[in-house]
Amino acid sequence: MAELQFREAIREAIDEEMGRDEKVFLMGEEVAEYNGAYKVSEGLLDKYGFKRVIDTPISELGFAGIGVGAAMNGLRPIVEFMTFNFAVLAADQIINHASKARYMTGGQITIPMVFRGPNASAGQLGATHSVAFDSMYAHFPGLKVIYTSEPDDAKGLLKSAIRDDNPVLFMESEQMYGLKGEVSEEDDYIIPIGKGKIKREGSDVTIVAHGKMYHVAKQAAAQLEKDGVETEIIDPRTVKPLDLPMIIDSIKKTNRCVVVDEAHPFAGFSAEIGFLIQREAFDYLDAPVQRVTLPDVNAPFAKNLFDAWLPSPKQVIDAVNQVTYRN
Amino acid sequence: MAELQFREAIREAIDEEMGRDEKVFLMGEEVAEYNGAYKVSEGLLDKYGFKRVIDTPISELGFAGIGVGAAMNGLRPIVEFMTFNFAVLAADQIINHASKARYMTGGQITIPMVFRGPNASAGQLGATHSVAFDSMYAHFPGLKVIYTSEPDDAKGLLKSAIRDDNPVLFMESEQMYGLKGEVSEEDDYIIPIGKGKIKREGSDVTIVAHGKMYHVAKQAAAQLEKDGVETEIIDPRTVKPLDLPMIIDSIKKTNRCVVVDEAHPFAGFSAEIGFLIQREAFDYLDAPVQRVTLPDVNAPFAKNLFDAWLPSPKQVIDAVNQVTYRN
Amino acid sequence: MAKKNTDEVRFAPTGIGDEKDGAVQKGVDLPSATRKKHKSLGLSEDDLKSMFKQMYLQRRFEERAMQQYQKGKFGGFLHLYIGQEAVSTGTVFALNDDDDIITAYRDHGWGICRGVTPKEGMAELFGKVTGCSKGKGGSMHFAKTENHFWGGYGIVGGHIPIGGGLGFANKYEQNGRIAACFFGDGAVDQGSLHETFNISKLWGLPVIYVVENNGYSMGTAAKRHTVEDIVDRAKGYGMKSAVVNGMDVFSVYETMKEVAEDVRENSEPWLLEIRTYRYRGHSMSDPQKYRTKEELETYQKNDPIERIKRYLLGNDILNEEEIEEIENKVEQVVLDAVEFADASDFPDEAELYDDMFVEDDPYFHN
Amino acid sequence: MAKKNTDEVRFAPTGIGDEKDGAVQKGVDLPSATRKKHKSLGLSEDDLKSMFKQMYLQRRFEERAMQQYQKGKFGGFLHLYIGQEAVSTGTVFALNDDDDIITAYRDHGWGICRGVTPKEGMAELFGKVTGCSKGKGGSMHFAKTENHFWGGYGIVGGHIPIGGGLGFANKYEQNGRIAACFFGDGAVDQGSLHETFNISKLWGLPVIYVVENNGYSMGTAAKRHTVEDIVDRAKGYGMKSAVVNGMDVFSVYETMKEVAEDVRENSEPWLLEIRTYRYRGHSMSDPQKYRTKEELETYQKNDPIERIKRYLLGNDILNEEEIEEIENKVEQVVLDAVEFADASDFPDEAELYDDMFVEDDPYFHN
Ligand SMILES: Cc1ncc(C[n+]2csc(CCOP(=O)(O)OP(=O)(O)O)c2C)c(N)n1
Ligand SMILES: Cc1ncc(C[n+]2csc(CCOP(=O)(O)OP(=O)(O)O)c2C)c(N)n1
Ligand SMILES: [Mg+2]
Ligand SMILES: [Mg+2]
Repeated sequence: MAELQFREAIREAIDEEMGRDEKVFLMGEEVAEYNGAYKVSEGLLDKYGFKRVIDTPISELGFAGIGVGAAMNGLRPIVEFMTFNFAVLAADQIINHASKARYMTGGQITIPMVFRGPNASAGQLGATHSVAFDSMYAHFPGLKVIYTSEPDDAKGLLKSAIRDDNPVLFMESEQMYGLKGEVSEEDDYIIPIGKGKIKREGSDVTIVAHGKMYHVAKQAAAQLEKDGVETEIIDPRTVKPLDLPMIIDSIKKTNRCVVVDEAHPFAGFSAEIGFLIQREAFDYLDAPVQRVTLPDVNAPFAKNLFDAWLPSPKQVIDAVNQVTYRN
Repeated sequence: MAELQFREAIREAIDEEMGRDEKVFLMGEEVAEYNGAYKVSEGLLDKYGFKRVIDTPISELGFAGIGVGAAMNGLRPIVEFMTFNFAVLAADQIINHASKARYMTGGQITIPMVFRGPNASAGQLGATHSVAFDSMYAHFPGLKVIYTSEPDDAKGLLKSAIRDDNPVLFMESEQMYGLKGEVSEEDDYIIPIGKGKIKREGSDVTIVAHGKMYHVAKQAAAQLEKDGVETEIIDPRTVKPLDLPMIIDSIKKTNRCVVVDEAHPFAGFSAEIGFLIQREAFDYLDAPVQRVTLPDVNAPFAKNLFDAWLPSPKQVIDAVNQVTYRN
Repeated sequence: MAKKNTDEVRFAPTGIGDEKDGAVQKGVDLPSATRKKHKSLGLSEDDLKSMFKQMYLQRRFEERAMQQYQKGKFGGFLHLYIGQEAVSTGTVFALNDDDDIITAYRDHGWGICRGVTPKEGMAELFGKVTGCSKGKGGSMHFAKTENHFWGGYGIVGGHIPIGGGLGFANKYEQNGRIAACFFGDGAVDQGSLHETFNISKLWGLPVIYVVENNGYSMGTAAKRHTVEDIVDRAKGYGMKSAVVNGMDVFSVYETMKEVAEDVRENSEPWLLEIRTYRYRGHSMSDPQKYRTKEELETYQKNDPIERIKRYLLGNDILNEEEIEEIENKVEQVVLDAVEFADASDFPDEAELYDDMFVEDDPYFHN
Repeated sequence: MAKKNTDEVRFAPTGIGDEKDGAVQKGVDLPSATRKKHKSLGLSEDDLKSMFKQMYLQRRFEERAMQQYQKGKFGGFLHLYIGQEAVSTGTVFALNDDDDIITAYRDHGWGICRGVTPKEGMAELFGKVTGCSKGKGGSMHFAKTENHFWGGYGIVGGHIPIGGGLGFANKYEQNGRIAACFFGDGAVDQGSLHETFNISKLWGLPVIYVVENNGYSMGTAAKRHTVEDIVDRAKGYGMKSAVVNGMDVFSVYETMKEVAEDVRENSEPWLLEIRTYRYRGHSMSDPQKYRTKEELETYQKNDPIERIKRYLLGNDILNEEEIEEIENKVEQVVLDAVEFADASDFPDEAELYDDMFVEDDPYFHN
C-alpha cells in the first residue's frame, strides 16, 4: 500500500492507462501546459507530449463532442471538465449523443470514453459552482456514473472506466484532491464498476454515502460509536450501475437506513435508494429510510450559510437517532 | 364548460395573458409565421404582431438566455422549445442562470418567465426525441415544474405560470395536443401552482400519475374497476412544488400506491414519490410502493419495441395487483 | 399572411410577401455551375453512369418511401432529401471510400450513397430488424459504419462537433483519412458550430464542414434565421471556404475533390456552402406556406438528375433507351426493397435491451 | 517547460518558449491610443478628476481585498481586475446611467464603477449581510440592479445571451436605453457568443458586446485558445466592430461614446475588442508560469492610472499634492470599507432560504 493524495491516485490511473494503450488521450481546459487547474494532470504533458495531452478552449460542448466523435472513430478519450457545473453546457453531447448513438444505430457505434472532473461543492464558490450532478446523469440510460470517496477506489475505478467500452462519467471532488489514503500497489489495480464497498461494519443502522459525503458519514459514525450505535457504512462508489444487493443485504441486517447525499433532494440519489429499499426490503424495515441531503436551495456564498447548507455529521446523527428511535 | 383541444387550451392561456399584460411575449422556433410546429401558437402572430410573437433561429441556448435577460429587465417571456429534448442545449441557462441569478444577487433580480414545450415521447421518433425531462429539472432548486394531463389543468396552470414571478417550466405533450377535454369558461381561470387533483376516487389503491401517464393510469383503472378494484388516481399536475399532503392523505386511506411515470426510473419522479411516501406514511403502507416507468433503455424506433418500451395499462394493472397482493 | 404594422417594433425579419412586384422569392442564390466536362474532371463515362444511377436510386427510393409512409406502413418522421441528391453523390464520388462522413436526419440519400442497400434502408424505415440500424433508429438514424458512414443525427447541430472528432481521430492516427460533416442551413445558428470551427482551425483538424443550404430551416427561410451569406462565417475563423452549386453534381464533385486534397495535405478545416433546394416539405406534415409554387418550380427546372441525364444524352454517353433501362432497373431494386421491408420481421421484443452497452450481460436499472 | 518533440502530431498550439531570440511574448497587441485631448472628447476637468479617482478606487479596493484574502478574512475565488480599470471607467463615463451593464466574474471594478459602494463591495467579499448581494454571491456576483448593473456571472460565456436579453427588453420597451455586455477573451470560444451574435444582428438588438481581451484565459494565451484576431469574429455576422486600447481611459471613452450613439440610434449590435492586460494571476492560486515577468512589466509601463495621472499633471489640471490628496481620500474610503466589512454581521442562518423565490412563503422540497 502506498499513501497517495486523491489527485495522485487519479493521475496514476490515467498515467497507467495511457502507458498501456496509445489510443488513450486526455483533453480539457488547462490540462496540459498549466498541468491541470487542480494539478491532477501534472507531468502528463511532459511524459506523453502534445499529441496526447491537449489543452482546449473554453468550449465544453465542442470538445465534449469532439471526444464523442474521436471515440466513435477508434480512440479512447478522457475528457476533463474543469467542474461538472460547466459540463451542463455539454449536456447535449452526454445525454443526447454519447448515451444514445450506439443504440440508435443498432449497435454499430462504440463510444469508449470517460468524462471526468470535479463534482459538487468546493467551499464558498457560490451557486453556479457547487452542484452535484451524479444523480442527474444516472437518470439517463446508457451512462455509467462513478463518484468515489477515497484514493484507492478512485484509482481502481478510473482504470476500469478508461478501459470500459461505454461512456462513463467519473466524478471527483476538488476539496478531496489533497486527501490522502492508502492505495493498493497491486500491478494493474482494477476495481470492477458496479461494486460497492462496506467501509464500516455495524449492526444497528446502515448509512449509504458516497463521494464527499462518505467522510461526513464517517465522522458521524465515530461519534455514534461513542454513543453505542454501530453503523454500517456502505459506499456504493459506483452510482450506476448500483450495487443494490449489497445495500439490501445490509438493511436485512440492520433494518434501518440513512442516505447521505450531496445532491439536492428532489429525485436525487437519496430518493432512488430510499425507493429501492422500501421496495426490496419492505418487511425488514423497522423505520422509514431517512435522507440527509443539501436543502432545496442554491449554494450561498457566506461562510456561515454555506456551512449550514452542506450536510453535516450532526444532521446524520440526528437522522440515525430518528431511524433508531433514539430521540 | 367548453370542449377544447389541449393545444387550444394552451393557446387560450397564452392569448389571455398576452391580452392582459403587454410585457408578455412569445418566442421560439416556428412560433410566428409558421403558426407553431404543432399549431399551439396558431393565430397569435396575426393578433399580436411581430413584436410579441417572435420566430427564433435554432439556437436554444441563445434564445433561452435572451429570454432570461429580457425577464431580468422587466419583460415576461414565454420561451417555447420545439421539444424539451432540444432544451438540453439550453440547460445552462435554465439550471445555471434562471434558477440561480436571483439568489446569488441577494434577491436583486427577478425572472418572471416560462419555458414551455412538448416533453417525453411522441411515437416513433427515436432515442433523441423521446425523453421526459420533468424529473431532471425538478431536481434543481429555484425552478417550478408543471406537466399536466388535461386541457383544463393546462389552461389554468399555464396562466398561473405566466403570472408567476419565478422561472417556471411548463411541459406539454405532442401526442396530447389533439386531446379534447372540458375546460372551465370561468373568467380568468387560474389553478394555483402546487395543487394536485384527485381525478378518480377509490379506496383500494392510490395511483400517482401525471402528464401522458395519467391516461395510461385511467385506462388501467377502468379495467381494474371491472375486476372490483377501486383505484384513486392523483394527478399532481405540478411536479414541483409537489402536493405531497394530497398524496399522503390518499395513502392513509388506501395503504397502497403505484406511481406511473414516463421518465426513466433512476432518480426519477417515481423514486421521489416512493421515497416520500415511505417516509411520511410508513405505518400506513400495507405493501411497498411500486413504480411503472420507462425501462432504463433509450427509445427504440421499431413500432413493436416502442410499444413495449412505453408504460402500458397492463403494467399498471400488474403493479396494482402486486401492491394489493392479488397475484 | 401575418399582419404588417410597420410602425411596430420588429425582431425577426418577415417572410414571403415583401418581394418586389412579380419577383419570385429565392431560397438560395445558386452560383454558376462548373463548365468543365467530365473528362477534365477526371470522370469516366462509367463514373457518369454510376452517378446518374445513384442519384436516380436516391430519388426513387424516397418517392417510394413516401408512398409507403402515406399508406401507413411506418411512422415517425420522414425527411426527404429529394432535390439534394447531387450533394451526396458528388461528395461520395469525390472522397475516398474510407473517408468519414456524418450528416443530420435528412440522411437517406447519404446512407444509400455510402452502401446502405435499398433493402436495408427501406427496412430501417419500416422499423424492421433487417434495417441498417436493426430498426432501432428509423429514418433519422441510417448508418453504415463499416463504410465510414457514421449516420444521421436528429439534434440540429449536435453532430457537428462529432464530425470534428472523426477528423481528430484521423489526424491522431495519421491514417490519411479525412472527415466530411454535413448539416443544414438551420444548424448554422447553433453554438456547436462556432466552437467546433474555432477548435478545428486551432488544432488543424482535417475536416470539411458542409452546409447544405436548401434555403429553409423548416418553415423559416435562411435569410430569416441567419445573417449574411453563410459561407462568410468562415471569415471569423480564417477558414478556407467556397460556395458551390449543389444542383449540379459536377460542381459538387469538382470542389469536393479539390478541397479534399487540400484538407488531406494540409490538415486544416474548410467550410463549404453548397446551395441546393429541397423539393418536398420539411417532413411529411409540412403545409409549406412559407414558399410559393413558383419558387419551387424555379429550382425544379434545375433538377440535378435531369441535368446529368441531359449531359449523358447530349454527349452521346447514353441514349434514351439505355437511360430508361437504368431507370427500370433502379425502379425494380426499389420495389424489391419495399417488398423486402414489408416481409421482414420486427425485432424480437427482447432486442429492446440490446445495443445499449457493449457488455454481453449489461446492467439495467429498474 | 513541456517536451517539444517536433515530429509529433500536434493539436493545441504551444505556449511560451517559441519566441524569437530575446523577444518578449505579448499577450495582446495594444492599438495606439487616441490622440484627442479631453476637451475634444467632451470631458471636463472635473470628469477627469472623477475618472482618476474612480480608477484609483478600483485599484486600491482590490489591493486591500487581496490583503484581506491573504489574511484569511474570506474564502472562495478572488479574481482581480487590476490593470483593466480603464475599461470599466471609460465605459461607465461614456454610457448613460440607465444603460444596462453586465459582466463576468471579474466584476469588482464594474460594480464599484456603477455604484456598489466600497463598503457594500468589501462586505460582499467577506460574505456579510451588508454586502451588495447580502453575502449570497461573493466576489463573482457583485450586482446593483437599481443602477442597471446586472452583475457578475461565473459560467464563462453564460451571461452573453443574457446581455442580449437586456438589450432585447430595451428595444421592446423603446425606452432609449442600450445594453453593454463584457466578457473575457476565453469566453469568445463559447457557442453562446455565436448564437447571440447571430440573433442580435438578425433582430437588431441594441447591445454592445465587448471582449476585454487581457491576453489570457486562465493559463492559456489568447492565441492558444482562439483563432484570428477576436474582433474579426464580427465579420461572419456583418457586425460593426472596432479594436480599442484598453490601457487608456480616453480611448475607451471615445469609442464607447461613439458606438453607444450608433447603437442607440440604429438599434444594432457592435463587437468591440478592448485590449488590456491583467496584472495579477487569474485568481489567487495561479502560479503564472504561462507568462514572463518581462511581459508583465511591458504592460505595467502602460498603466492606465499612471497614464491619466501624467495627463492631469502634464495639463496642469491637478498638481502632485492634489493627486496625493485624492489618493489619500480613496485610501481612507477603502480602509473604512474593510473595517465596515469586518465589523458587519454574517447573514442570519434563516436567510439561507431567502431570495430563492419571490413569494413571501416559498415552497422548499425536503
Ligand atoms: C436542437 C434542435 N432544435 C430543434 C429541432 C427541430 N428541428 C428539426 S429539423 C429543424 C430544421 C433544420 O433545418 P436545416 O438545418 O436547414 O436542415 P434541413 O431540414 O433543411 O435539411 C428543426 C427546427 C431539432 N431537431 N434539434
Ligand atoms: C463554462 C465554464 N468553463 C470553465 C470555467 C472555469 N474558468 C473560469 S474563468 C476561466 C478563464 C476565462 O478567461 P477569460 O474569459 O479570458 O476571462 P478573464 O479571466 O481573463 O477575465 C475559466 C476556464 C467556467 N467558470 N465556466
Ligand atoms: Mg435547410
Ligand atoms: Mg482573459
